[in-house]
Amino acid sequence: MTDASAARSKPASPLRDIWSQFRSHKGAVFGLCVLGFLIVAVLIGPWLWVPEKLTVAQAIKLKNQGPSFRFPLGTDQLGRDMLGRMLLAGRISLAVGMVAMTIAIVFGTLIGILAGYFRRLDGPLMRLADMFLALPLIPLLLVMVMLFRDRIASLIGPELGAFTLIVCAIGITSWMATSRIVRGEVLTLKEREYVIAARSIGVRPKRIILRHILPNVVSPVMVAATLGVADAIITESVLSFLGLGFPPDFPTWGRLLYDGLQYMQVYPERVVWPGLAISLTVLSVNYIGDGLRDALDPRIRGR
Amino acid sequence: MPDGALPVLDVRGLKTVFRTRGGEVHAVNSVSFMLRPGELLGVVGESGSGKSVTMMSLIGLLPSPPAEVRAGQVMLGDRDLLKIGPRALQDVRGAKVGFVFQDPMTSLNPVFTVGSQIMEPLMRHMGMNRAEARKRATELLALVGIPDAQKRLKAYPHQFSGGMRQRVMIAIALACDPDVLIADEPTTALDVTIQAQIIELVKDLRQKLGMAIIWITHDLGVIAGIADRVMVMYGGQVVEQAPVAELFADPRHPYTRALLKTIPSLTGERGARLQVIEGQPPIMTAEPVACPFRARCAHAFARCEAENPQRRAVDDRPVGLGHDVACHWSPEGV
Amino acid sequence: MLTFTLRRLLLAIPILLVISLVIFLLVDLAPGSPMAEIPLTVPPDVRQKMIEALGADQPVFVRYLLWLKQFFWIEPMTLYDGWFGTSIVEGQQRILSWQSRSPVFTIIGQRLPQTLIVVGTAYLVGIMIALPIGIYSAYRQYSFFDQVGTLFAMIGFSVPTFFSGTLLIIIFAVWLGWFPTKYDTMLEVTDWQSFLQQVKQMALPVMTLGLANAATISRYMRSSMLDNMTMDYVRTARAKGMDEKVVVLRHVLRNSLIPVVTVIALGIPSIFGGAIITENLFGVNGIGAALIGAIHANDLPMVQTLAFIFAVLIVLFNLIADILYGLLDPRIRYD
Amino acid sequence: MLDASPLPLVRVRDLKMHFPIYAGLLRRRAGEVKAVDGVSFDIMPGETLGLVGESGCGKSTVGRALLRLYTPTAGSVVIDGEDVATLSPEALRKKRPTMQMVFQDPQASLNPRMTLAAIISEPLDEHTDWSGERKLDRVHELMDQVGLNRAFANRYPHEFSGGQRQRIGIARALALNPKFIVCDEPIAALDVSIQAQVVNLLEDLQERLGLTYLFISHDLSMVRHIADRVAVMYLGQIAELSPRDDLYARPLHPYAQALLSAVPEPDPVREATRKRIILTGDVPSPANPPAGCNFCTRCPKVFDRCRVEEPRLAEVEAGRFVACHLYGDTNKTAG
Amino acid sequence: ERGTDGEVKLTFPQAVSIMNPYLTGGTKDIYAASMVLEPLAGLTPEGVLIPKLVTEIPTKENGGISEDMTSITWKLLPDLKWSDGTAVTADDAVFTWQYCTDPAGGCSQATKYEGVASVEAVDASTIKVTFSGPKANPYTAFVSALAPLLQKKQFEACLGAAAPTCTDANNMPVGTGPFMVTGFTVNDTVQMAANPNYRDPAKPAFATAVIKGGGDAEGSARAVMETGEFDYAWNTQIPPETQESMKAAGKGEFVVAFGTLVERIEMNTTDPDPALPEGERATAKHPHPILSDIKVRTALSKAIDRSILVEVGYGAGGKPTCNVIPGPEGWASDNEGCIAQDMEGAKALLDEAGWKDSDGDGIRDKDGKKLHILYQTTVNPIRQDFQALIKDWWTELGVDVELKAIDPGVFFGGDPGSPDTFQKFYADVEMYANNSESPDPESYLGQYQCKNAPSPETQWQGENINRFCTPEYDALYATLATTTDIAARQEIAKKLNDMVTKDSMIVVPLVHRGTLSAHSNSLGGVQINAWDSEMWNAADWFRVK
Ligand SMILES: Nc1ncnc2c1ncn2[C@@H]1O[C@H](COP(=O)(O)OP(=O)(O)OP(=O)(O)O)[C@@H](O)[C@H]1O
Ligand SMILES: Nc1ncnc2c1ncn2[C@@H]1O[C@H](COP(=O)(O)OP(=O)(O)OP(=O)(O)O)[C@@H](O)[C@H]1O
Ligand SMILES: [Mg+2]
Ligand SMILES: [Mg+2]
Repeated sequence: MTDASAARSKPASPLRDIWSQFRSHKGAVFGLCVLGFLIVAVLIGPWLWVPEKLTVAQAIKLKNQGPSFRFPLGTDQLGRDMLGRMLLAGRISLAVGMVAMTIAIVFGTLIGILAGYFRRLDGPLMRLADMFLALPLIPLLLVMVMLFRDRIASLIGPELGAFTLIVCAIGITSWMATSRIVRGEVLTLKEREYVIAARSIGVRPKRIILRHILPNVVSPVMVAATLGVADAIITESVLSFLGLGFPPDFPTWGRLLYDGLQYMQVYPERVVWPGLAISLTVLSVNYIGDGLRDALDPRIRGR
Repeated sequence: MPDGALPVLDVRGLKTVFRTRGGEVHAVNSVSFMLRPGELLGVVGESGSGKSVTMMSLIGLLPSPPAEVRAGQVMLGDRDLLKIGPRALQDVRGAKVGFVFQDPMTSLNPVFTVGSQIMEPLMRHMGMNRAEARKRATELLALVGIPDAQKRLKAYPHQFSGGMRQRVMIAIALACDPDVLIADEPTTALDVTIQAQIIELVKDLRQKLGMAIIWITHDLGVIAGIADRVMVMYGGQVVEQAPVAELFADPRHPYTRALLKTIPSLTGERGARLQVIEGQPPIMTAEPVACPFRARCAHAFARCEAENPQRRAVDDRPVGLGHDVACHWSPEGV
Repeated sequence: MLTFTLRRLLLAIPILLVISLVIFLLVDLAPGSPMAEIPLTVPPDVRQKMIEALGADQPVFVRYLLWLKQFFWIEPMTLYDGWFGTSIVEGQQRILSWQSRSPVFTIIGQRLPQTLIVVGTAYLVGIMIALPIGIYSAYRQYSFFDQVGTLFAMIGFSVPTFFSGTLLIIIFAVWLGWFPTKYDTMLEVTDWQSFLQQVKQMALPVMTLGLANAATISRYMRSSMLDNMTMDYVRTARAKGMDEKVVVLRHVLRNSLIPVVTVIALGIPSIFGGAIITENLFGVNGIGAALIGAIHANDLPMVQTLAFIFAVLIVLFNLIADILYGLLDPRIRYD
Repeated sequence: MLDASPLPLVRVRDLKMHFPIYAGLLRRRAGEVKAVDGVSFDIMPGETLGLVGESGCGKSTVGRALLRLYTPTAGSVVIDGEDVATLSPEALRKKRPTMQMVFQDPQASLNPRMTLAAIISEPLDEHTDWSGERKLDRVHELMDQVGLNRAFANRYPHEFSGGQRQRIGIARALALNPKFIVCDEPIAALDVSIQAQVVNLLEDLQERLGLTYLFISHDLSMVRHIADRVAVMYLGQIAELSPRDDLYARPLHPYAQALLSAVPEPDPVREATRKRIILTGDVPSPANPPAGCNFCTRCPKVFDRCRVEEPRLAEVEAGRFVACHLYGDTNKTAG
Repeated sequence: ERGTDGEVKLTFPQAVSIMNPYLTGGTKDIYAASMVLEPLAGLTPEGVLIPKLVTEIPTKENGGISEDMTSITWKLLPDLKWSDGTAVTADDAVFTWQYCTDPAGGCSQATKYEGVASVEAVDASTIKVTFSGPKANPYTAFVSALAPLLQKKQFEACLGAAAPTCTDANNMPVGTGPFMVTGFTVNDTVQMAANPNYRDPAKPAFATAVIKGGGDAEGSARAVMETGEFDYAWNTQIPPETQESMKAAGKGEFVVAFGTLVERIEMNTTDPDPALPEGERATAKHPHPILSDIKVRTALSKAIDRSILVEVGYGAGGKPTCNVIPGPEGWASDNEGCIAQDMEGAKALLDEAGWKDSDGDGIRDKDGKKLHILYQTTVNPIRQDFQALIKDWWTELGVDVELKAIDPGVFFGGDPGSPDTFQKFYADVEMYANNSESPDPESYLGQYQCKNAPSPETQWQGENINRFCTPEYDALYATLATTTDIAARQEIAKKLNDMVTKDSMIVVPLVHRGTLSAHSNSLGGVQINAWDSEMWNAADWFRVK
């Protein structure tokens, strides 16, 4: 039973532990599969599924078709293949959702931690958050786009420029909730004895934050992240709708959804596909978040 | 203590396991003991020896999953608590069996007043209305020695010191005049002057109310002061059980013997070094087939590897009532 | 507690002033002009005249100072005059909407009731749906119910209201014909009949918003419950022999509600802010619809005023959330 | 004794740690919790000073202020020639390996998300540039030293019983071979067989490495075993500071007398006959200590002078310092 | 019989902000106001003047217009009353003119009174409008829903700078129309009741009327066509497919009014290259490197199949056109050359112009410069469909097309600080719709004069978006302004139309758009009108029993 002279055990890689717990979370695996499928689909899909090249006249004759072998998801009001458009749209939407969410989360967590950990920064940073919360979003985005679109576009091209701008715009207007939650957690964590213990060892604030505080704010951040993806994808569609988003010939799920609304009654599948894609993304991110949260918490992992 | 009185609590062959990622943890293995009316049973044993798990298993307080009570019988009067189902168990908890936990800081609900937390079981089990319950709660607070009880009912737990909170816990446990009071290290988190107050209180209450008490502790000093009988646990098993004086005078199990030697005394000779029990507590990942203490035991021999010793009586009193020990070795020779 | 509140209120004043300036500059910097909706047939010189008549050609700071004066002096005094029949600020220009030339506060006054009724009801309905779902999901974590609840919440997040609203219209108004699609703001509730009608016309917007609200709040509720479920005092409550119902619905819930209530309080400004898309979709003439209309029409005084009021509410409800926390959690006392 | 011996390793003079209470509109200081109010003592190299006293009397605060986990309000803490109380952050960090702490609450002082190995090697990560291999060796060595099975290296704190957790904390404190360790009730949650191991271990280490301890505990029998001198604290001040044997044989201060009589003896016969001094009431609030002697509210031997005049810690017998009016005015004072 | 048909309910996708057409440019406001306020004369769906508050339309023949075309005299109907019961007099007209021409008032209909030297009340019922010179089209002041009569009594205190502060008057003006305002909620609802003093005692048939605003075109259409909550929905621009499905519900019908609204592509004759310094970018200083060549412009036009655009975007609500002035009859040129798509011809033209795909990447180039076109328009689902289709065609031609869509508030906002306004035209081509507000297109055609080109000097104001500038056009336009004979005017207008379209391809008209509205089957008497308010004959509306 007891074997004091046990051969020295290598520290098990925490990643492997986390992974094995993650794997045992059915929802998380489901989420990972779905999200993985979506990502793979939009990444390599456009190469695998090359829609027929049709002239406008031909395409128009095929408009608003239901799903068929030729057009697995049907066609839109201009006779464009929906599958092809969904795949292209997914690339942008997924990228926007993930990147903008990441920006918001990173930003929010950073500010939350700084505010919670360093007393002096607390007041100013939280007032900043208040201010951002109170700012009217749409004029803010309009101003940002007006000021920076051309400049960024001339640097890195219109599409990438639009992407950068949108992602940043969404990111920096949605970090506040995260930062508040994180700050609250940090304030209590900071007084925990293990944090004091770390201080007594002389651990630098940076490492205290990274090792002791950050892992413990993961779970609220995960919730925020889940919401963030959905929010970002939808905000992107609103931006496109206001003409602030991508060039109009770049489909995104949000835009397809919005466009499809007009046809919802006649051709419901037009909204079903993008709606489904967005929901699936959000759902899978949520489940992954759940799984990750459990996997990162050794107390739960033990079960 | 009338030896022949029927036990209020009779536990037989209790087995509890935890299902964990690393396999099952057999935290409690075939634990049997009985508790007679008015008796104070002290339970000592190493940290992790299964004291808390045993007691919580009795009245279904372990979260399931991961815990699972595998086998056994817990007779409270003539009912088997493991069989009566969750509803009936609720009627037992708090009413027939009171529980006091170790950490008074976190064991009280921070958002309810002390009074309402004491009144809750009164209204639940005794069918009292608010006014009656409040009256009784005031009495209880006074009983556990909190002055100005009437006013203190309205206070919140954070406004009480640790000792006072533990008194509140005791008041809650005593509220419905339980037959059995289980105190799981009730004074460990407190310091000595307060511990002394609490111990005096419990002694006092026991005299007044006459219930049976199970008192879990690390502190053999505390046991010596209050217990009638002592049960020593090791590795999820009961290794020795005896009336308190006999145990201190004539410990039979090597673990008990070692334990008694490790304690520094306040008044006696001050040795240069404390006696220690070498080695490590066992990892209980499988059903034990050998003696759990064998690795640390000075007297271990071949049989200890092969067979998990059964409890046997040291004298002619039956196992569980007199002095018994679970060991293949005996001081008189095998 | 009182001094704490006062202190926070005092501190809020400079912050709000900064916010108002930032909002003003932002709104002003934003491209677009109040003339965008004027038909192209109107020639430039006429447009120029119209802009001058609006005062929109003044420098930003002049307009900002004027707005400050109007907001903090003329408008409150107008209210005062209205109540006491005095005429302190009679004849002084109030904040006028560029779009409709009506005083902004009159418009807000007209619209606030609709927003409060519809969005507020939706918020309540959302909370009422969310709490039980959140509680039960946490109590039976990973159960079928929990999974369905999660699914429901996720759909609530991921479906934009322009989509769910339209879907509800098609199902309930077009196919089933149960509810109207346009909110009649002129309806006065006088009897049972008109009350029913009011309920009917609120049904769709309330459902649309309620779904979205319920989704968020139920998540918070669930995670807060989960946090508290493993606390020691829960074990104590069980040891006292309390029913599972009492343990969960009294002990755990009361503790779990503390953060949730503050989250709910933080969401209240959005009730006043209205639900932009939903209000627009169903023709509820609330604040949200006013804001989006004003933004589209570049009605700066309206946008500025609404945005600022919104900022005030956010700051205020942050304070309220803090105070609530203190009231609900006996461990916290503001000195 | 204080001035006769070589230079002390730790020299505390008039240490005060007041936690401010803020109140009012502008968050003015409204008062203070006098957690530690003028404490002076020396600890010789290789010596163990026991610090005992009731809960909340400021023992932990003394310990933490010594290590500059709190910045003291007043006083000096000279450790190994440097005044820790005023050191710059970077110098302090460099200094940390010399002085370590073992914490009171084994559950709370371990990060639930770190494995045992990670926890123990954290000081090594911070202060050494050893290879992973070497650190692991050291971790295993430390685990052996404190009696933890090497197989546990990759477990998490929650997987251990209370006692095992505390050994992790001790191992962590030992990792950098400190000179001075503040043990803040390190054995409170350990079971006796382990207590003995740990105490022996601490003693061994002291012998081998010449460690110096401040040993905070309420287990007076263990303090008797391990400490050379013992300070009895009450309400932020030292009531009695005596060599061990003198104190246990004949406590002078009434509080020390009550404390010693409260300790249970592991002997049923003696326990049954022993007379205890049971104090009544609780410790007064350190934010509002009584006038005169701190102990006057609970003292069985209180007389009038105690209520008006604060007694000073004075040497009443050789090496024995007591703060009590019972022992009259003495010429020499500590510190 | 007046007031026997209960309530008529209208819904507008944009809500009514104000009921005073002189303080707003919004069509929604003007249409709503037209149910209350009336001009002296209106226009029929055919674009013919009809008397409203006057006994007859003044002409040279009946002596209402002076021989030299410098004055026009209107005679009010006898016994005409405002809805508050007071008499309508010539003073009201004089006041209305003063009101709109006050320089501090910011009157949005000031052009209606342009060239008016004075308005006099000859007697209580005779109004004489004198022009500063001969006026070829004297029917602007007090004509159509844009220039109705205001009551002097009500607006007397609202002249000039005070105009916007008269909230009550602006929201609830007293008028002569079939209805009067009883309740007004800004940007939401207008409640009206039949005017008890309306001149025809039998009208209106409805006792009350409500205009509910807000939502979108689709929602408005649905409320009439599918749920039947409303009787009339204005401006229900929705895709043809949805139109069909809504029609199938059988509750109402769509009606279209064809005015002169033309969806067009404007070609930039100046160089919008961002590399050019601000102040020179998109000005006449730098001619457009690609589009200056008429062959390219023609090729781009030829590549477009306008019937597909109509089918996709408008259905019954649009017709392919090659003219900027597509109506009314008589004013429209018969130019139809662009209707048939001619891809081969377009390719040939580009070849001819020297644009060849020399490197085989599918994009034509010339002198090392790619044929790249930035094509902007506003955010609008139909426009985005058009962009997609046209991009396809142009790509087939070998043109590299970059699309951009801009918020209409910014695009049409005219903010000189924004790079995205249609006047700045920082793109190669842009698409939007424009129309002439009156059947006589004189002022509309005036846009294309050289002097109207937006430039930094004019703060980028001006309607000549393309910076089109030829002396011939300006000269011909000058003759139009002095020609009074209708037939001659029509000839000139057609010529001017051709000059900017088929002759120069500066403007590439795509679709002649109608405004699509919907009314329920139970609402009778609706006659859709493109030249005046759609509610021009609300007095005649009735409930179909
Ligand atoms: N939730 C759990 N999951 C897995 N193992 C557990 C759990 N709870 C307890 N155990 C294991 O059960 C065994 C008995 O634990 P128990 O808490 O009863 O010990 P104890 O005797 O009360 O110790 P202490 O004196 O430290 O309180 C220990 O080995 C412990 O590791
Ligand atoms: N950070 C703090 N802020 C305010 N007051 C504090 C703080 N830390 C401790 N105190 C107060 O200082 C006093 C002394 O606390 P301390 O923790 O030192 O007591 P202790 O003797 O260690 O008690 P225990 O035996 O319970 O650990 C207490 O009254 C406590 O409330
Ligand atoms: Mg235990
Ligand atoms: Mg302490």
